[in-house]
Amino acid sequence: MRDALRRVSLGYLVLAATAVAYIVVYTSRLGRFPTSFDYLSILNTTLPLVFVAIGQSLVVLTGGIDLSVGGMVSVCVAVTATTVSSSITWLFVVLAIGTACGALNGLIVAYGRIAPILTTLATLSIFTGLGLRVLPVPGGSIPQEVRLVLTNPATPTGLIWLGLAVAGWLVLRRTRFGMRVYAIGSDEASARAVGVPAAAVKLKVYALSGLCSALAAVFYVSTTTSGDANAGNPFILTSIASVVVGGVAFSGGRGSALGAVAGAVALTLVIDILFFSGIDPLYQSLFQGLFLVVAVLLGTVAALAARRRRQA
Amino acid sequence: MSSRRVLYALGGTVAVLLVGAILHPGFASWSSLRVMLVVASFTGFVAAGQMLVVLVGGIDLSIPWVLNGAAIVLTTSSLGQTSRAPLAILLALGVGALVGLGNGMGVAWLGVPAVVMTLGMNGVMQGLTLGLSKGLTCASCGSYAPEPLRGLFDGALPAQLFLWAGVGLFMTVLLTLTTFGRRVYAVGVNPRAAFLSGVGVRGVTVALYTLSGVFAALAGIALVAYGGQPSLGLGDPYLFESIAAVVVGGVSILGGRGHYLGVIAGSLTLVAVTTFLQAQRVPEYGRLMIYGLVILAILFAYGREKAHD
Amino acid sequence: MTETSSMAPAQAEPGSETLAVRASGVDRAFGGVQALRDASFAARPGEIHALAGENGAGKSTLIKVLCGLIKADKGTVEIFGTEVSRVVEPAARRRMGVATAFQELSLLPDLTVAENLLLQDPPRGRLGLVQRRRLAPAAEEILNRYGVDDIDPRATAADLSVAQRQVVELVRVLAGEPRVVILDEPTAALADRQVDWLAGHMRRLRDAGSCVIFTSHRWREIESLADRVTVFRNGTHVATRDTLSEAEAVTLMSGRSFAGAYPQITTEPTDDNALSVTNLHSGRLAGVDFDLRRGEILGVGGLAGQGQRDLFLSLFGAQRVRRGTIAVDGKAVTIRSPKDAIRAGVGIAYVPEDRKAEGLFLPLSIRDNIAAATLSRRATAGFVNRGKERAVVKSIVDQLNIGAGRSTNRAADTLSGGNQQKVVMARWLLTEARILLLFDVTRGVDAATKHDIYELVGTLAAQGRAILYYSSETEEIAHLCHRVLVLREGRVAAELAGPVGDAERIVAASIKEGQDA
Amino acid sequence: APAASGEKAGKIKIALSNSFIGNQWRVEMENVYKAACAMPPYVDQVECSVFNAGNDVSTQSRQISNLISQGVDAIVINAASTSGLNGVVQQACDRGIVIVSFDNTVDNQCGLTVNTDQIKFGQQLAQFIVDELNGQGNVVMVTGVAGTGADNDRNKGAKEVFAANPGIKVVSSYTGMWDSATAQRATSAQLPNLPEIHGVWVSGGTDGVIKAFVAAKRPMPVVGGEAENGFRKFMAGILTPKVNGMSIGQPPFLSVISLELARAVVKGEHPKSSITIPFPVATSDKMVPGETVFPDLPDSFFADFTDSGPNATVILCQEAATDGTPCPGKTLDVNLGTP
Ligand SMILES: Nc1ncnc2c1ncn2[C@@H]1O[C@H](COP(=O)(O)OP(=O)(O)OP(=O)(O)O)[C@@H](O)[C@H]1O
Ligand SMILES: Nc1ncnc2c1ncn2[C@@H]1O[C@H](COP(=O)(O)OP(=O)(O)OP(=O)(O)O)[C@@H](O)[C@H]1O
Ligand SMILES: [Mg+2]
Ligand SMILES: [Mg+2]
Repeated sequence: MRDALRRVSLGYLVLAATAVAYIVVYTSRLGRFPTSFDYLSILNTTLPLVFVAIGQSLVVLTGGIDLSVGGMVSVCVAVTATTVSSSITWLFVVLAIGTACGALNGLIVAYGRIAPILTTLATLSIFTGLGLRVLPVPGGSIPQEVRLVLTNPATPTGLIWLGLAVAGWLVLRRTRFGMRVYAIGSDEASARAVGVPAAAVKLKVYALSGLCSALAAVFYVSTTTSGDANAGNPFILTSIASVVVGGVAFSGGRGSALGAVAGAVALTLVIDILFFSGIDPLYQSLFQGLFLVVAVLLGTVAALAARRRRQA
Repeated sequence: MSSRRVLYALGGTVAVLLVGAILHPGFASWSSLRVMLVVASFTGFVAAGQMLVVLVGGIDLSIPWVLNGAAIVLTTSSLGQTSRAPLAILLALGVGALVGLGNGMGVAWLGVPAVVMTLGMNGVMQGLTLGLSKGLTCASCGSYAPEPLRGLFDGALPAQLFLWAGVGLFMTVLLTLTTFGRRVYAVGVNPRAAFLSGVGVRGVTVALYTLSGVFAALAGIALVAYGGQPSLGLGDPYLFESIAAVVVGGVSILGGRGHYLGVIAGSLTLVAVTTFLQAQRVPEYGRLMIYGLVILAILFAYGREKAHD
Repeated sequence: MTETSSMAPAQAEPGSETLAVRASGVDRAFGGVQALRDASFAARPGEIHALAGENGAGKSTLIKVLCGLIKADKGTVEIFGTEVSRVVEPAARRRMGVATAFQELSLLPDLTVAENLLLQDPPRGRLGLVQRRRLAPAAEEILNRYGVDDIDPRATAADLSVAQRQVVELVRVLAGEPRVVILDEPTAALADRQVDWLAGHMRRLRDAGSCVIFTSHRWREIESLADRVTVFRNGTHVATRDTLSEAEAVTLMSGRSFAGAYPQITTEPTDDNALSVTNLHSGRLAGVDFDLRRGEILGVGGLAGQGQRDLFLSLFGAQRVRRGTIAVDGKAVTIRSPKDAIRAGVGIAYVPEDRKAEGLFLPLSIRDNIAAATLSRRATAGFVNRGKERAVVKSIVDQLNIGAGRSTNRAADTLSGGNQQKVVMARWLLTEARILLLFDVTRGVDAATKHDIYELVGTLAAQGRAILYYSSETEEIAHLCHRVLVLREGRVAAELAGPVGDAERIVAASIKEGQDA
Repeated sequence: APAASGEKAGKIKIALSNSFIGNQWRVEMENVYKAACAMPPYVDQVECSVFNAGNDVSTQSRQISNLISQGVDAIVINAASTSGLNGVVQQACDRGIVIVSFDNTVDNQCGLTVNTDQIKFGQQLAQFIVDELNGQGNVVMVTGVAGTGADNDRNKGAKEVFAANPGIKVVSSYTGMWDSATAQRATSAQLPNLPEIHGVWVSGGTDGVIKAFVAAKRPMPVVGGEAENGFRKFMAGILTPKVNGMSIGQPPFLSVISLELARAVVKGEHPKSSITIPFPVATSDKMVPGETVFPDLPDSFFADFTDSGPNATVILCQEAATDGTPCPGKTLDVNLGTP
């Protein structure tokens, strides 16, 4: 338990730091503390990224990477926006589609033995094309009831879903499957040798990432109220950034999806911090880039210090 | 083993061209090939740098804005004058080198994962480029690339192709004939063993990222010479494209294996596929899907990892 | 059943009690390499069965086939009479009571000891969820049950020493109280005390009716432990015997015969100090002093994990030195990296124990591997002089008899383990280093190659090179070295004049405070 | 929440939320907005601010939410996705904030829009080509970024016109991604496989397409394209060969009109209604340096940052577009037309 805390501490630290900075910048700018409106809108806009980041972190924990999240989100956004208003049961079809897309990645990675980054680079293109086929022009809609249940702009229903996502992870972490995810990321060959069915686990992990992308898509359409076949693109790099800021090791085996959730929220707060600090828009990406590098740098320094302490 | 992959990559290119020629007469004519080679050369430059970092298990995501920044540096510092061209070229390449150096230091000395370091650096370069050129509206931003550079693309056998051949020669000599090349593969295959054999792993890594920056800048110079003037977003298409070209060229994404000859073939294959699909008037969604499927097919043909059992 | 018994292999006993494990007619190739050809093997319940053979004889491959990690190209595998040839899934074998400790340790580095031990069967509560809080206590209980009390179940596996990792791996296997236990070179990384511990458990399992199969390159262990021995050569079963003398075994394994196990040290060290170390602090080392003379083979002994590895790595610049001075030929030197150490003026070479992880570039050619540490010596303006390189590599390959005269263009991973180790040695000999740090270079090397290495070490010393020698086999240090330093808790606890001859003396000095120092 | 739009005593607060700034059009659009803000009447009446969102919908949502918190009176939006901001825009409307979106507009009906008619863009250029070719010839279509409303509308308008003229044959259609460099590469690659081309219809990246024709030494077709300065330089004969073409641009000053609309609505001087403005159109026979073409500015510059003529919607100076600085000694007069 103490171990687990130490491992994800980077994400929490960064989140805490950005939260403090956010409140400071906000209050100094507006002369009052953030209101429930602010918290609620942060929550609702971050939810899609939170889900993608959870899926991405699962994949990264096995030592892989999923670039196709962009495509999967796009497909699912397209299908959600075009179908769900006709019947809410389509929501489940969307989740099934996302899972199937992810499972396809998993099949290719686990049984086709093609490196994850390459597999998902190729399927990104395929899924993006698919999304464009389903929804050539932005549009579509989502029923108001769905919206009020998922991302109600007036009440924090989003908190429930965030809580469920966190709880889902905690449960997953406490299954044998969860332990196996870490085992594979730590050393796949050894994991196989001690009886971990690596291919099957990886298949499930990628499928889960697809499911997470589908959930993200549903929440995305719910916050924006309609769809766009290019909606998924920004999630590729932001989900990777969340995972990294959240302290999940790229080599796999270390970190936690909760860290990635913290990372996702922190990245959203950075947007707000930049907003309230009145930086010249032309220079904005410079600060975002610096934030990424510095956050991770602090993480490596902290890890080094921890190792020093352990060795001493 | 890895030279066999080069053959596969070349075979892939030939196959795509053949299919294209059969379904679309004239597709593989010299005039068509000539253009595809020129277009592929831009990818080829970028992919040269990407390949170098991939050889040591890294990746360079800062390519888009290094490329764009270098292109703008070239025109704004040369002001379109031939006499200032050499200096401007050096300056543009220098910018690329500097950013690459920064990437390399971050990865090798500070231990920041390559994905993060280069992604962050891309943002930094975007901010600096936009800010310093005031969104490409600065006084000298209307300058053209100096005339001699723009002549690179003229003629039946454009000078640009010789430039690409030069890059090919440089890469091949560097990687196969020099001690540096040997060290690159050693680091790519087993960094720990390389370190214990007295290879300056960090130095090699920094050098490779620096070279990657230089190649991205070179691509920026070539692109601005091709179009005459820079635009914003010039480098965007080259991020995923460079990675795709590297792997279609048979370079192992895990590092330590691959040759630039394969990457040349890979760049050409990608351009040929895109050109063919556009010529067939396949709609955008179909193009994206087929492009992805072709890459998958190529990966299945020769990009698979070893079986575990 | 009748079919398989009709093609009963040579070793199947006439009295047909049930066999625990049985493989017959097994073929297995890796790429072009035939690791097993028509291999047969059988072991009974209630016996300790040793599997002997040179490096590359196919022992590990057979074990991987038996435990379902890889599939046989041909042939059948039976566990307690049930044919399982088609099932490639270690978990399924495990359910049949087969547990395996692999030669390449299979601990998961990022997981804790507890997670490693309980990965397949963690304590679960309601809803079948893993009770993470109970992991460490449960693991501790298991470790204690097997008499292990110096390993923290909460520690991350990567932070353990090699010996500790081996112990955890073994406990993981033993803990299931399996009916078939397969141990692939379980003792290679263990100190003698731990070997005894393991032997006890192996005997206990046998007495309880389990079938215990193990491999080892140490004849002493096979002799003292095994009820029966099976010898493999070139992927094929050669013989299975109840008793076997060492000489006979070596002949069976290699098709050759050897004089004594250890060559006599015939030369004496000179009086010149090649290396002087004063008050060295690095990693676990807390102030080490010693001199190493030209022509001397200086052994480093002690229990595993007393700072031996730190000593070698820090002398080679691969690990940070906190304090202390290193002098070569009487001149103080600063060594910040292996590059500094290799530099001609200093001339230190380090041959690592773990050739796959720290020595070889497996996919690269033998030539590239051998040339790697001396590239710039044969280069003009950064360009490799290929002709010269080929000549130099050829001469060293011939000298060490690597790879039976085949092309040096072949990838290093096509070589057998012994040959791979020679490739690493060759790389370092090319540096013409005057100080050689040999760290457990015979680990997991077969008898024949070991013998070659002993002779080589002797020759190098005779040439006037200074050699620092560590081995996990104390026996080796006892016979091979002019002098032995015994490390304990990061300090030199004793210095024994050699050849010590008797490993017991080194062991005694490792344990006891301040003896004949 | 405090009703921020309550007191109208001081300056009114109007913010520009732009989806991204990665291309020249966006830069000019922001520049003319900033310039307008520094000119009367805005400099006295309006407190302006500008935000960019890296082409990411969720970033833009965050910014708009923050603007709501800040209590602005109006938000002028160029959206990262026409559909992606519906939710947050609704929340702004609910709080009485005036929303005006332009260019890539917001679908949500509670906001106002200022835009051009993209279908008409396609039609008008296509009709020009058809007329110049007398209804006979081979035409190439270079489209924009797939999946966006504008691309779709422009293509639709063009296809209608070409389909109505049986003598016109669309021999090829590929994307130029609204980017000159991409359009140039794609066109270069396609040309060897194409028969003689008489007309080119370009949704964006026009100068790149022309450069590809020049490099391939192909006869120059009639070109209908966007308002890139490079294209206009060819049309004016500043770059050779002189191109016969029509240039219609999505005008960057849409942001200024939106600013005016927002101001006027907040002040109650204009009814809450959307505006469609006509395109500034330029043809090869009427090119005026310093007005419709700018020899010293980059090819990628959009030459239609200002309207011209007696009925001009708004007249701006070059510094406004390049530097975002106010035009000397002028009160900005924006003609919103009659609602
Ligand atoms: N990892 C490997 N990959 C491919 N081929 C291998 C590998 N390891 C060994 N081989 C090949 O298998 C052959 C048989 O292996 P083996 O270990 O018996 O080697 P060997 O040539 O007999 O050497 P030695 O006599 O020194 O043991 C080797 O000669 C080598 O060519
Ligand atoms: N994964 C693999 N790929 C290629 N060749 C392999 C592989 N595993 C084993 N080999 C080769 O198969 C042969 C038999 O190897 P194996 O590991 O079974 O030998 P061993 O008897 O266990 O040797 P050692 O005593 O060194 O452990 C060797 O030549 C070895 O190099
Ligand atoms: Mg052999
Ligand atoms: Mg073995």
